[in-house]
Amino acid sequence: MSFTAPVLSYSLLSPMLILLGGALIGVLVEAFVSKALRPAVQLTLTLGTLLLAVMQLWRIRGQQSLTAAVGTIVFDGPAFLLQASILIIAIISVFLIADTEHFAALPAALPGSEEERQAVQSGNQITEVYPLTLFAVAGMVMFPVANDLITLFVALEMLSLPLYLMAGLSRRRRLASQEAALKYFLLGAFSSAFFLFGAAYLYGYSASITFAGIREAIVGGGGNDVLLLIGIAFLSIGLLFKVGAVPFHSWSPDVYQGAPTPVTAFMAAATKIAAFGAMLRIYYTVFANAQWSWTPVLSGIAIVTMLLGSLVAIAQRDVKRMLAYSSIAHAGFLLSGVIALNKAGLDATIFYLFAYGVATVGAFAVVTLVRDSAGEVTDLNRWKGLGKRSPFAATSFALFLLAFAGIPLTSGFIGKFSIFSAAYESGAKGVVIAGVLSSAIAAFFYIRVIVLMFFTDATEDGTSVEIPSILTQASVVIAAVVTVALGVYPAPLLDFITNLAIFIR
Amino acid sequence: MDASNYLYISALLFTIGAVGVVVRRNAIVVFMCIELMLNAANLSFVTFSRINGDLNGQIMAFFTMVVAACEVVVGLAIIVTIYRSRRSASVDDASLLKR
Amino acid sequence: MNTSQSLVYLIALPLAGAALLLLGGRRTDKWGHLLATALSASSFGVGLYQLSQMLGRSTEARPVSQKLFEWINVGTFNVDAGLLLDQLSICFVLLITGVGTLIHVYSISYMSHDHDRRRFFAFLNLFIAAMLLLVLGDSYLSLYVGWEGVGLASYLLIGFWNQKPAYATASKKAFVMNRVGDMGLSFAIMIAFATMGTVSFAGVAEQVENTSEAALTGMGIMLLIAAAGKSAQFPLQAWLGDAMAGPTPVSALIHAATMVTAGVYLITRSNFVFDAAPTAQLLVVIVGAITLMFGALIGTAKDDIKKALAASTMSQIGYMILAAGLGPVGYAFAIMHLLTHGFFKAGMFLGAGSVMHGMNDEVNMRKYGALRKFMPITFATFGLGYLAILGVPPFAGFYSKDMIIETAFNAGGVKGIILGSVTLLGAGITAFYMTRVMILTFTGTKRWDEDAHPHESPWLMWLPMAVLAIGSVTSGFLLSRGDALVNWLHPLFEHHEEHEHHLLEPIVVSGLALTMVAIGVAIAFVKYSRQEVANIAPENVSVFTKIARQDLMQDRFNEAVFMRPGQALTTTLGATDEAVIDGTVRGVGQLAMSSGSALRGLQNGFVRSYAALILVGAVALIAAIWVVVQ
Amino acid sequence: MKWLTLLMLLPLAGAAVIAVLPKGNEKAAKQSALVTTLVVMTATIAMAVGFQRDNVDLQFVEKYSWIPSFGINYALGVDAIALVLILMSTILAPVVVLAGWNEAHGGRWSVKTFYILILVLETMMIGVFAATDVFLFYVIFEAMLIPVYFLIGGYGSGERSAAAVKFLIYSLVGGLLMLASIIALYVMSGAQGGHTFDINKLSQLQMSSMTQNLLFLGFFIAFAIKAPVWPFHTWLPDAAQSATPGTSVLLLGVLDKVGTFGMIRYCLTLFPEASKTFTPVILILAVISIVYGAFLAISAKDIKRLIAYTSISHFGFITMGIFAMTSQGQSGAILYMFNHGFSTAALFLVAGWMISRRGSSTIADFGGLQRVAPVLAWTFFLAGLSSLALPGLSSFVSEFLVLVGTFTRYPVHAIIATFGIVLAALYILIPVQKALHGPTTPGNENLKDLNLREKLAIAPVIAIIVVLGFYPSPLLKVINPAATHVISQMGFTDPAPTNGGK
Amino acid sequence: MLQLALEVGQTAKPEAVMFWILGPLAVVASLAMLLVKKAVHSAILMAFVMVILAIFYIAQDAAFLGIVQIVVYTGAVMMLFLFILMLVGVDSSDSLTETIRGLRPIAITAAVGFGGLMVSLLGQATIGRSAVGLSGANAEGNVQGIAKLLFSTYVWPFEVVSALLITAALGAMVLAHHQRTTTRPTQRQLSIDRFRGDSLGTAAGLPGPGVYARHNAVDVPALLPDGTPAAASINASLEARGDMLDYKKFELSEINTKVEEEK
Repeated sequence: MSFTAPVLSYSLLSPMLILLGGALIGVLVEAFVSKALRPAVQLTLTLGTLLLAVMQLWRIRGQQSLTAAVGTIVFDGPAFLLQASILIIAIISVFLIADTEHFAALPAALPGSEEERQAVQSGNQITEVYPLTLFAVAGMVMFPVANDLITLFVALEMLSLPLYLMAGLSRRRRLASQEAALKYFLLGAFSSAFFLFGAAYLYGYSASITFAGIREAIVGGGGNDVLLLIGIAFLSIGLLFKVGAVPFHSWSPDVYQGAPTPVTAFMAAATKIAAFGAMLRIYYTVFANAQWSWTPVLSGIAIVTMLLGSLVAIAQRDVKRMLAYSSIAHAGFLLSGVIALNKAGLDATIFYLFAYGVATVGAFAVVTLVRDSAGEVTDLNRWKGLGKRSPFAATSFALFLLAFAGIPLTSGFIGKFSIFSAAYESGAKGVVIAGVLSSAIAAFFYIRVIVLMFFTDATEDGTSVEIPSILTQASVVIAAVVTVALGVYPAPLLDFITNLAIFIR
Repeated sequence: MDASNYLYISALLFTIGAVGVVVRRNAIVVFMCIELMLNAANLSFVTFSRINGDLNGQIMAFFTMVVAACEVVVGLAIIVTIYRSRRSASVDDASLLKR
Repeated sequence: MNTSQSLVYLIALPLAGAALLLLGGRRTDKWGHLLATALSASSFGVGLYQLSQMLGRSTEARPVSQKLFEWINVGTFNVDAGLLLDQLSICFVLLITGVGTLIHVYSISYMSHDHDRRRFFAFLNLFIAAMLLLVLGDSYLSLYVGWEGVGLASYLLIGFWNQKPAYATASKKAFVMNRVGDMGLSFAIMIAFATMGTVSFAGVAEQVENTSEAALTGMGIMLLIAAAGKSAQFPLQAWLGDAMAGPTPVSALIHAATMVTAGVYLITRSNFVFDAAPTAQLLVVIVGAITLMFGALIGTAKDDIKKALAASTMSQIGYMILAAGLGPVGYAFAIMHLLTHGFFKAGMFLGAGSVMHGMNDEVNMRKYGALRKFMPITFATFGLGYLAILGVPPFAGFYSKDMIIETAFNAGGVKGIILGSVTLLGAGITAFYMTRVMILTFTGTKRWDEDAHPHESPWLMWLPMAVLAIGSVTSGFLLSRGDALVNWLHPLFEHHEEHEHHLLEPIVVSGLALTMVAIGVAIAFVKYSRQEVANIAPENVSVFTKIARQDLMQDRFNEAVFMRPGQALTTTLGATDEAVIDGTVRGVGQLAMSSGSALRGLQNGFVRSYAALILVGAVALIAAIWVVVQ
Repeated sequence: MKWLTLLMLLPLAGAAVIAVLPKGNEKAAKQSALVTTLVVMTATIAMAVGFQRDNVDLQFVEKYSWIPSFGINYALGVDAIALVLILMSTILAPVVVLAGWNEAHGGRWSVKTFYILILVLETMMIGVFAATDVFLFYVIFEAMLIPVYFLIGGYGSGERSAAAVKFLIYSLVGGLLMLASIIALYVMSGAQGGHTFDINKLSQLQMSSMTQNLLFLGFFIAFAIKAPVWPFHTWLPDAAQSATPGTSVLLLGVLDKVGTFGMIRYCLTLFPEASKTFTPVILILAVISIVYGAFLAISAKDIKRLIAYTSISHFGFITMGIFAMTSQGQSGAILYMFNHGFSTAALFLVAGWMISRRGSSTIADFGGLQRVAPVLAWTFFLAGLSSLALPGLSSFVSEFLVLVGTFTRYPVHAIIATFGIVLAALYILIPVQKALHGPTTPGNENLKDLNLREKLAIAPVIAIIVVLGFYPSPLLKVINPAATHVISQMGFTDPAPTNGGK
Repeated sequence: MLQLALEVGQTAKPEAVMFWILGPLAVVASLAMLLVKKAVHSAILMAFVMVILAIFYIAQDAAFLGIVQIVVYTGAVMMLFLFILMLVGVDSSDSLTETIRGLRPIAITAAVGFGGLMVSLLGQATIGRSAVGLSGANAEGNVQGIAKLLFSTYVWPFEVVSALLITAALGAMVLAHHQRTTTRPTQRQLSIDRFRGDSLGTAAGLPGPGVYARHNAVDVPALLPDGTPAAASINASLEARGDMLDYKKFELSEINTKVEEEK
């Protein structure tokens, strides 16, 4: 029996290895570093790991068009862009996570118990969120570079499991938080089963588990289309679930609301990039030649997603839920970039993902600032008059909302324009029209929030804005600056994306 | 015998699992139904592996099992946590977050 | 054509006065009225100078023009700000500035107690300027500027005492009804431009022969509407009675002598259009005839001295319009009547003002009586005007009115007979109501209010009255001597070959007219001099009188046909805008909101429902595949 | 010299100066704003002097690559139409600042913020008319909603936030429709020789008539909402009622002009065929706007709403002139845009002073103002006369040109529209009578007359109204070549005199 | 049925026999899993299905997977399930009546639709090639074949899975581990607390349950000398769970608890 040692191309794997290594060190820190030191050590470690990963990623950007780890990983331009986006967003998100005020002092303690009270008093912190975050980030950066179904599935679970856990760690409203974790977990596992079932049929269709093999089978066209169609359909369910497309969206409002806000921010921004990254790769390379089969369905889903997300968002009273529905609507917009299936669509989707991700983290960061004595205030009615009490928070939140609404001079507008024009170019006019229509609806509720903040007088209920740490403030500022910069002068980034974003098949 | 018969079994088990998720209230049973779905998918993998004469399907099934094991750990931890707070393992009781 | 650089001063002088007085504010209170009068007089002087120049030139060379600047110049639509002074406009210039100056003088005294006398004089100057622009403009568009300008001045002056709501309403009514007429003028200009490519008088005159009769008829009708609006002719006559709300000098100047005759000017000026559009011309005659009778009938029932005079004005302008509608033969007589009427009617209005001045601004003639002794000068000047309007020879009205009646009979056929009869009847009714005014005011018993102390007006007031009285006596004779005016205006009007077949000899017409006048006077004498006049208008009168008192239902008609439906429409549109248009928009918003709320119900909080939704989605996908595969 | 960029930067610089001023120093903020706007005005006039009026090409052209991957340029340039409107905007800006010296005080935020918003808005007003890249135009078109939104919602009165939202939603919906059309144009340009937003290149695109019609509608509805044309008008009365007078002047005087400007610059240029197809419908809408706006103005109880409704009527005239496709109509419409800016400004500013003195904007609350505050009253009256297009005042020239230009091609529309002038007399004279005439009603006895600052602010506006009424030809000479150019680009020539069919 | 029997008879190879016996059994068992009330029964049925699947794997030349299925899945994972079931309450049973309106019809329709459509589609899915069989791939043995792939081609995901396992462990720790937030009291401290406490009654330790009572079960409170029940004698956690019997019914009512003070 012969066995040749596999060639892994470590340099291409290095960002992921760094992340995993950082996470493992984090676990060890949990075990060996004294409690008092842990928060600082973990934060430093996590940020260091992420920065290191970014630097390493930057160094290897030229080595694109390569596969690594015996073909299970592919590293090309889009891969670099998506991984970089995820890492940058992760860094901003970690700024928020660093404010441990959001996390339960002792998740094992019963909500409201004496034990919990003591844990809070003693200033206990669950620093485990840092390694969990790093694990999730590792899964996310692996998701869009996976080159076969096995790696894809492992990455999917890798990014999901830590998020399931982290969703349940909120300090306030713990029952709701745990419920969010349960829902996210059950539905996530449910959708994973669909994903897996689809993968099985794709394997059955093509006799191959690698993307290249499946693609060849589709191009060759020898196989049985029924198997292919079932495979595409079920695999898509798994992916659409992750991006929160209708009708696979129902987890996201509940989970966004229940999860600790930093986790929501991280999850909303980074997961979306990862999942759309994977979708782009799969639909643009693997399924590209079966376009006839999935574009109509995906268009329908995109239209329904945009409209439902926008419509239901109007009726929301909770800012986090509203942002969740807005993120559903944005999933619809992003899907139109997937449907476009052209170079412009790819560029636009990547740009949109980054711009939207940054704005999302910024928006949730502002949410973490608005508090009363019992923690965050997410009831929109209590956001009244925020503009007066905290021009900083209100103005930046308004900016992010305007970006979501796609108002010119914000990144959202450039994103929306580029993605719709790409979709239009590919002939998906219906999607574009629905997109425009739902943008109009969406504008309505974004503006409503701005009205609440700026034009409504505050009710005296103790809601105030605290800037708990320089890090949170920094994340808001960074997000705002990026949002404006990408709206005013997006050319460098767009050019950068255009030059890099070419899938190798 | 025709290997595709296994596919029918697999599809049926998957369906039953999916329905189980919808109709059962006990979180643990719901979770078991999901496991049933994963197992059904695995059966498909193994069957296709045989049809295709290719071991990759079995590898995938193997990975599924491992990943499912991790999922079980995390899932059961979450369920236990919820049970401890609510004294109930019914998924219907966890419906604070809505609308 | 000759050019003259001084035409602009005709307008510029009074305009400068208006601007100076309005912008100068209270600082000019002390001397503003003098300045305004002086400027008006100097404008008259310029007019006289122009006349003398004109007289010195040959007939063909008499018109002069002045191009001021390029005004509106777009594509083929080229209108310069240009002035034109010809034989027709010089008549008006002199009338306007002459009578205008007299009225300025009169007002110095009449308005001396008014807080806002300066403003009054500013408006008077503004009016003079606008009116001069109206008659001097060399195109319909320039005329239009003056046309609306006098409308504005009239509005300002009628509403001069606008702190009284009724007066403010009267001024608004006048402006709005004038605007209806103005709209006609707009249409006429548009038709001219669309069909002939020009809006200047010269251009249109040149193009008339190349233009279809239909277009010219349309334009003619529109001009007639414009004239009707400005000259208070049927059916746009209703504003004139209310316009008496203004100070009496205003009524004399604007609503008797000058502005209301602008319609006659317009029709005369557009003679080339009407000559080529017989239908329009016929309509002019009809409108003139109707208004003639209309005004006369109203005049018989009015107790307000100014309103009676206003009705008379309406009727007299009816004569002019009728004459203008009779074609080339009538234009000159229309203008002649216009000029004579300018004198005697202005004089009578000033007389009325003088009476009111002495009677604490009382206007109800039933509260006058026997004023002859107390106001001899007023009585004399008014009486001369009275004789003139009656058409008693040799007073001015005799010459002009007689000519019109004669020309009406000569129009030929049934038309001639009808028109002749109407004009004759009108003369009779005129005699009746003017005699009524004379009797009620100056003779009979005193029916004064207790605090009335009638007295003669100061010289500044009676002097203009006297001058105008002289005019009423002599102007007719002077203008008709040797057909002076007819010959003067002759080059402007295209005369067809004389084919005068006199239906009645001139002397017969005069006889008939005088007979009618005598009958009218007699009836009035019997009715008002032989029996006591109640100082409150009796209620037990015939239906006819009641209707006449209400201006022949003109206001009720306008109210029922235009105002009420208009108000209803306005209210409905307001409600519609709110309910339907805005409602639709709000409805769309509501729909989005409520569908959002409804869809929100999907999110019921149960994880099993969510799973079911995913499952349903999956089933839908498979079903789609199944359909595709089949 | 990069005139246009300079013009856009000047207000921004002013805004920056105000931003760094110490917090309490409101007077300095006001003065800085006034100085800035005056400087901009001067600069604009200086630029206008160098304009070659017989040259129909764009002038003062600037072009820099902005987003090369989409073919987007920062491209500026003005033709006569844009120049005139920029001139109008920059003249109005100091007037508004001076006239509304105290109007920022009732606001939700500081006086400083108010002037920063005004100056930012001024930059955008210049930019929106100067942009020659469709994308740049759209960006500014949408972005300028934001300062206006905050100006209405933050400094207005009454239901200000509702009105601001209504304004914003309407505009955004229109803007999004336009965005869809712009995307389609962009994509088509990509298919026909490379992505571009250059308006000249876009106007040469080949497209089916169906496509052209749809894209035209996208643009037109956006502009019709902005203008506003019936039935897209209901936001305007609310916005005008709630906004401060100064904001209303900028809103009705300048922002709404973007709508009619856009119709000329974009609808006609980009979609000549579709413009012809839709002309009958648009003309009907325009005529309805004229009459409908007038009727609503007659029934209006609130003075600001009244002015808003009169504007709807006036925008009907402008729209009608644009689509009449005659040189008179086109020139008239462009001149109308300019004139309407000033006549509305006069009305709004004076109405604003009346309201701020009386503390009410209901017409019925006034009465006999002419006795109490004659200068105020007469200024209002004059502004009203300008609004009803009295000959001798500027609006007359433009209104008459529009009517005459329309009549030569569409006599019926012109005739119905002409009825608007009677209605105009009513809607101006009714409030004049109620507010200025009659006895002085209780509550109005002590109203103060205009002070020096207010007189200084209104004087140039009145002067422009009067001077341009008698002597519009300098402006017309600038406008005419551009208007004729637009018409000839569309393949139209003025109808020759018909001689009535003879 | 007859048709089926014929087919079974004709193709009476061992695998077919096995399939036609176990296949229906698996379906029935999994259906039963949905229908039984008690969770623990469901778990047993689940394990049963898993074992059948393991047999299927082995029958399909996937011996390694079959064994792993039994060892890891049935053995470890299902045991974990059962363990948690024990923790949650082995007796707990679901009511099978549906409480969410309209869900059941939807579920049944979806199930029938899903299953029906899948079966219908599979019926049309001619694989396009006959089953290759794994004899080639398993030439070196199934375990060897898998190992070769696992440690060469799939070594990267294999490594990553290890990180996944750590994540799972870490997660379970976070949710379940009670960290001590206060320092553990020393013997000395405890002793001091006993004697310096509110009452001296605790100094000698708490009474055990059942003392002097009619029962000596752990949930029956002790009776104090005066006959009143001593609440402190019951374990606090029983009390918290509500498993303590009502001590009032152990009160000896006829006893006069009043202590006569001696003068």
